[in-house]
Amino acid sequence: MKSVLKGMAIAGLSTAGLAAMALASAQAEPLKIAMVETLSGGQSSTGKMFLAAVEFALTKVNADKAWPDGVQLLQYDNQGGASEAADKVKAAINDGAHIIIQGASSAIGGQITSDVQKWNQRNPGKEVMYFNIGAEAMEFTGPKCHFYHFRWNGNAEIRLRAMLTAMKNADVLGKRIYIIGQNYSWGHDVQKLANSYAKEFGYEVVGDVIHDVNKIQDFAPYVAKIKEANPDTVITGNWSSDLLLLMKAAGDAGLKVRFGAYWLDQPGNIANAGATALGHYNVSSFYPESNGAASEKFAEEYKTKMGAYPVWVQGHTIHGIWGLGEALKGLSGKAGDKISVKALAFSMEKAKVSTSLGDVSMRADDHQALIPLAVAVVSKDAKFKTDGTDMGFKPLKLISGADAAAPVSPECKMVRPPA
Amino acid sequence: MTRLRYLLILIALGVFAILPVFLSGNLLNAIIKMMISALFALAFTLAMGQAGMLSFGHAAYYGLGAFAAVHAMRFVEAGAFSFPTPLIPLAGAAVGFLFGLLFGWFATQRSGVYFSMVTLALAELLYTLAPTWNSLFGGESGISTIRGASWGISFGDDAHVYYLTLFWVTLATWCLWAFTRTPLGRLALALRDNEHRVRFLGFNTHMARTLIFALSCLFTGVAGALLAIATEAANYTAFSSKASADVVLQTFIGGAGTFFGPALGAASMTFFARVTSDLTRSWLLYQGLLFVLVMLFVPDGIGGLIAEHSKKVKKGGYKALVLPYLLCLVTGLLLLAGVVFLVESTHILLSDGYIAKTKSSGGAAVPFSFFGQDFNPRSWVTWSIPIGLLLAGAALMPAAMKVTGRAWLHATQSAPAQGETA
Amino acid sequence: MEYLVVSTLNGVVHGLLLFMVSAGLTLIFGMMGVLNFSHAWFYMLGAYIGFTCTRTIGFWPGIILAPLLVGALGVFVERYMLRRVHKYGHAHELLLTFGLAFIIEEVIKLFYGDFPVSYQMPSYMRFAAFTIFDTNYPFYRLFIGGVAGLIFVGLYLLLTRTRIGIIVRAATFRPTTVEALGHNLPVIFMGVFAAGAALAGLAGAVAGAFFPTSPNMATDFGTLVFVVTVVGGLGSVEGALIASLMIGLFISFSVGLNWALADLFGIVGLGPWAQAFGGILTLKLSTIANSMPFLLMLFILLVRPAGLMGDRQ
Amino acid sequence: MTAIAPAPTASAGSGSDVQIPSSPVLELRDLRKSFGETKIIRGVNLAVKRGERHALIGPNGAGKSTLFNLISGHYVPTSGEVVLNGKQIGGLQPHVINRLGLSRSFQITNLFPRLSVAENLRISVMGQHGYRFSMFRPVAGLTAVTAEVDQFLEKIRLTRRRDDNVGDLAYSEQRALEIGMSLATNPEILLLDEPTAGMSLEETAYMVELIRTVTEGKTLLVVEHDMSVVFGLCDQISVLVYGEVIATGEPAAVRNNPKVQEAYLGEEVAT
Repeated sequence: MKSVLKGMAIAGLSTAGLAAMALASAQAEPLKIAMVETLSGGQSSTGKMFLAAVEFALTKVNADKAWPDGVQLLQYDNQGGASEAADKVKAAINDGAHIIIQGASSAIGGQITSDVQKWNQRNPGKEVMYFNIGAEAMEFTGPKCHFYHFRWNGNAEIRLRAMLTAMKNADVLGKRIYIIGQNYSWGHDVQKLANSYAKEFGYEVVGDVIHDVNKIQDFAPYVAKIKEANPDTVITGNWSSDLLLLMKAAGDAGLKVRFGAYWLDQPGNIANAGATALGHYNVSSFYPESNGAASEKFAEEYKTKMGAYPVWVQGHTIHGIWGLGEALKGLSGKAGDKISVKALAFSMEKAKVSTSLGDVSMRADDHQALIPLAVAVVSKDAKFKTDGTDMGFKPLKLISGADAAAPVSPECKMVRPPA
Repeated sequence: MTRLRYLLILIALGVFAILPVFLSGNLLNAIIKMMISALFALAFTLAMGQAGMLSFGHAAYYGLGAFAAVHAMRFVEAGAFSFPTPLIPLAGAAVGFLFGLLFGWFATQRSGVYFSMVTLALAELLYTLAPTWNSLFGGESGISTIRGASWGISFGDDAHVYYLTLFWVTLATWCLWAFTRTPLGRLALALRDNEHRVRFLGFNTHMARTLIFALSCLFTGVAGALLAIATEAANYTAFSSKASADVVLQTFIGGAGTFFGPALGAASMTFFARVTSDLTRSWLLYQGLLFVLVMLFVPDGIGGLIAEHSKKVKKGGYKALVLPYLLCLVTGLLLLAGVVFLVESTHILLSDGYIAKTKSSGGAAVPFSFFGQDFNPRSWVTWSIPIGLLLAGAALMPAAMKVTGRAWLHATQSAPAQGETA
Repeated sequence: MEYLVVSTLNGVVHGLLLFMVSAGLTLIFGMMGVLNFSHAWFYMLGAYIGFTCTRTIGFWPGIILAPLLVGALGVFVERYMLRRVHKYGHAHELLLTFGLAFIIEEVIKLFYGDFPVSYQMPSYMRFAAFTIFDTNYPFYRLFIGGVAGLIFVGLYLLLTRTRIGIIVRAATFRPTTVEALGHNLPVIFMGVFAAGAALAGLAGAVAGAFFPTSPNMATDFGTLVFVVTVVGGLGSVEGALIASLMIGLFISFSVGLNWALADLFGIVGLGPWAQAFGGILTLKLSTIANSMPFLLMLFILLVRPAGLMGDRQ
Repeated sequence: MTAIAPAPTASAGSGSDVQIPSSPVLELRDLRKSFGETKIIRGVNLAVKRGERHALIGPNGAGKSTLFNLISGHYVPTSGEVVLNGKQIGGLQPHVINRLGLSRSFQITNLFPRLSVAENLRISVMGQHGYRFSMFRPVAGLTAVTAEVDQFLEKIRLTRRRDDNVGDLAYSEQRALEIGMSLATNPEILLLDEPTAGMSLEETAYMVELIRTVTEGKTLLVVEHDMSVVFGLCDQISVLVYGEVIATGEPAAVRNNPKVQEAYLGEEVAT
């Protein structure tokens, strides 16, 4: 009979729920974070990874009493669509959210960042913040940057620099580079950057291809093309099935080439690729082995709580939320204080958190976080096995946030409100 | 009867006009979206329900309308020319109509499944091209703009958007309704029934179908423009096959055979998606179940059901129906409760977090919490709840159907049933 | 030369995989007029059944069980669902299967999670069949092609050489006559639907071990199989084969071609203008290789509406 | 080519029609049609004069329906000419042919099943009044159209069933509506394809009588199996056998034609 109640709850949710919340907030005002993420449909896997990391990280923020009245997480499903996301952002703001968190898609991120900007223009004094944990397109800290957007993840540029640096240091980069990417801004960013770094890192781009996003079942034709160009290393920003299929097709064709990838540590990839994955390189914000005992301890801590090691996008997401915790502490609020998102944003610009991989800090100029990045190679020697296989990510190099940083984009013309 | 209908429409409009005073911002937004999707469904029905053209690619015109509006708004924003915000939907209408003519001219050369496939292919091509054509569609993050103030209204407030949307949806709905009364509107019905014969009565059917399709696209464009105004952005995802499929499904849930049915279907499905998507991660499963059940048991949709009742139930006949319908409701709720319990508890039990908990507790049974209640997954008591609910529902079902069938006969007995005249 | 040979081989095998999935659909489509939207989801279900079997009872039992179980689901769907809505027309059938697709996908996600599962072929099948111009050609690709070939030959013989096949084909064109001749039409329909579903299940179990088995694998195929069916001609197994191979080769070759519309303009001296215009004009063929099937379908529908091998308007 | 202009409301006795009364309205000149290798129509010559009531008879498979489809624009002739009022119309689109003054009914009832009787007729009448793609005025306001619809309803004796769904009509009523709709486009020549097929004796008699009255003064070309209908309705008969016209003439002459008797051997020619 419970579900009857649930059905009724659905009907009365928006009104009754709101009233209840309003009542509660009269006494104490918790900081409300609204996660407007893709939680259903085709791309929901990513959204749920982000959600788990945010939930985990917030327990620490709350345990630390970073904000005396606590931090509360609200969840909204944007259904993978930009207009639905716009809708849920409005809903979140109406429900009293101070911060919108999202990461799984740059398309949705684009919608959210401009929605937040417009809301703030129209509602001075009631600002909200876009806390970006995964939209990596360059434009967020470039032409689209604004004071209330903070990116706590990497981007095409800093990830690529980290990867190339590590691979060159280990002398596994080679001289001939092939670039393959997806036909949208992210793929274009990677393509452009990899081409522009040729001189700096001493390689020659021997081929360059862009393809449809997540529509291709058979990558063998692309592999045939790569093979023709005879590269040492293939740089790819591909993710999801585009990466997996590409790698499998290459392995099956016996293509002797190293991959330098961004998203190889997405769950399921290693297991599915099998032995084909061995010897490929990947850049990520976290591997359990990257910083010896410190990172291992953190990984185990996460696993006991969440059931799996933190992988893929989860490292920087957790660090970012902790960064938020630091920013909140910087406000040194007392119980019952009202939250000023503007003050929080100023505090956020100075936020710095030490993590098991080193320091993570926010850069005030373009609101791009400086995060340590780890490059690893898929190997059977790895201590932490992944996906239930006998393989894992054996660290190659850990690059500190400062070293990984790329210069501020001249296109970012941020207008700061008076403090 | 007609006077009553006008009265009802007036009352409804009055209610809509004062709604913003009473509603929370969330509900207001929800209603804006519901109105837009209702208009989309009505426009789609012009091609589908009336002229029999099942378009699988109507999102193309929806998206184009949205982009047209966004570009118009950007021009205004940049000061290129001035155009009042409330008239922006005209841009969507124009672009929708033009592309409707162009694409429709190709698509209407074929009928049936082939027509559907041509529309699908055209929309898919647009969907693939859009994210790579930055100047026009703004890449995958789309184009964003801001509503300018005009006529002394800032259009910054949701209520302003609400009234703007209400005005256009009402106007467009009236146009669509009036269209059904015009010669071309009547011809549309004839085309749906028997295109072949229309040709032999001296009508250029290709031309007629193109025109009707383009008109449907015109109003679809208005809906798209309204969406763009509400979200102040347009994104290529508006072209996706999901958007095309949604409108088909909503139309059929609402009942493609009636005028207002599709609007009801679209509005209720939009609301359903909005609410359930934040309640459960498996909402698409429930939505799928809903589609299947509606197709199986209410093939004429919500609108068809209402029409059936208003047409056939005799005066005072509703009294006989109340109890049987209550019984059906209880049966349905029992089954629903059982299914929800099973799905949601499975979801919890198979989640990483729960598995981690069992591991850390050394393999002992860990109770899971659900609707504020703790359940032991290894106890038969837990599982007897959903099974009991499902069994009870299943047991009630034949009885409910029988009783309802009898009551329906009783309620409609003296009313002349259709198809009885020999 | 190397590129030519390898691309042809790749295109053919990809085409054969497409054929495996669409063969069942074209049968169902052509005969019952049912646009079975959930067909690609049957394919996915086959892959997950194959995966489950590999984990428990082995790869080969999975190859056998997958078509059987998916076929059984097909029987259920036809008998208790499609048959009920048949009288309301094809749109209702389509939407019903649409809902079904949602249900299958969500149930799979519920039990197997959102990420790809590790469905692997047995290790003894993981070797290079031959090496051509230093490129290893995986045996499993040949295996997929072989199974597709067997399906085609089997279907072709079944439809043209056996009594059942003749009845089924007759029922495609003159259902009422076939019924009048004393054949049980509903049972024939059910059989065809089940067989179509079983073929999709088999395709899933075979291909899933090579291409990743993930909750998204159906969406990727969803509309493509319709394209194959329409291009080939509704109900024509030969047509489906030709269309699949065409699309496979088409994609395989267009990947390697960096042509753009701007090049065409270049011929008449408008090259620089076209480059500057950008957008659709500078889009490379290799970039939109996977939209090619839709262009092909548009073209076919406009010049030869019944499809390549279709004989009905 | 499809201007939205009022079509000339040509009535049978007006204008230039009267001046050349004996010229053929419809003439087929060496008309041929093959489907692949199969020759269905093999050089048909036929003239239907103004005011004539012409029957086309012939055994099954003679090609009568194909001939109708060629004339009305459903099929494109392989060779030869179809001439309507001196204009070659072979291969034109059906709607163009219709507007040039040729209308046809169908053997299988071919109506708009989900519309009412009056609305079925209105579709035909609307076009005649030039309201083809008109979308800025409601049909209820088109009084001339409504009046004409009512007139036709009266003629085909379906006034009583004006607002009933066509799907609910009796078979003979549907057939009457079928003919009414073809007639309502106001053609100069009306092609009737087996107007009494599938009817009982009683219904047939009713139908023959109805057709006779409603087509008063019209030129008719009728395909019919039932000889009683042919003799009751028509003054000229052409016999089509294996895609060729083997005889044309008045009923009595045709009945006695030895070629016809041979073709119909074993079949009952007259009653």
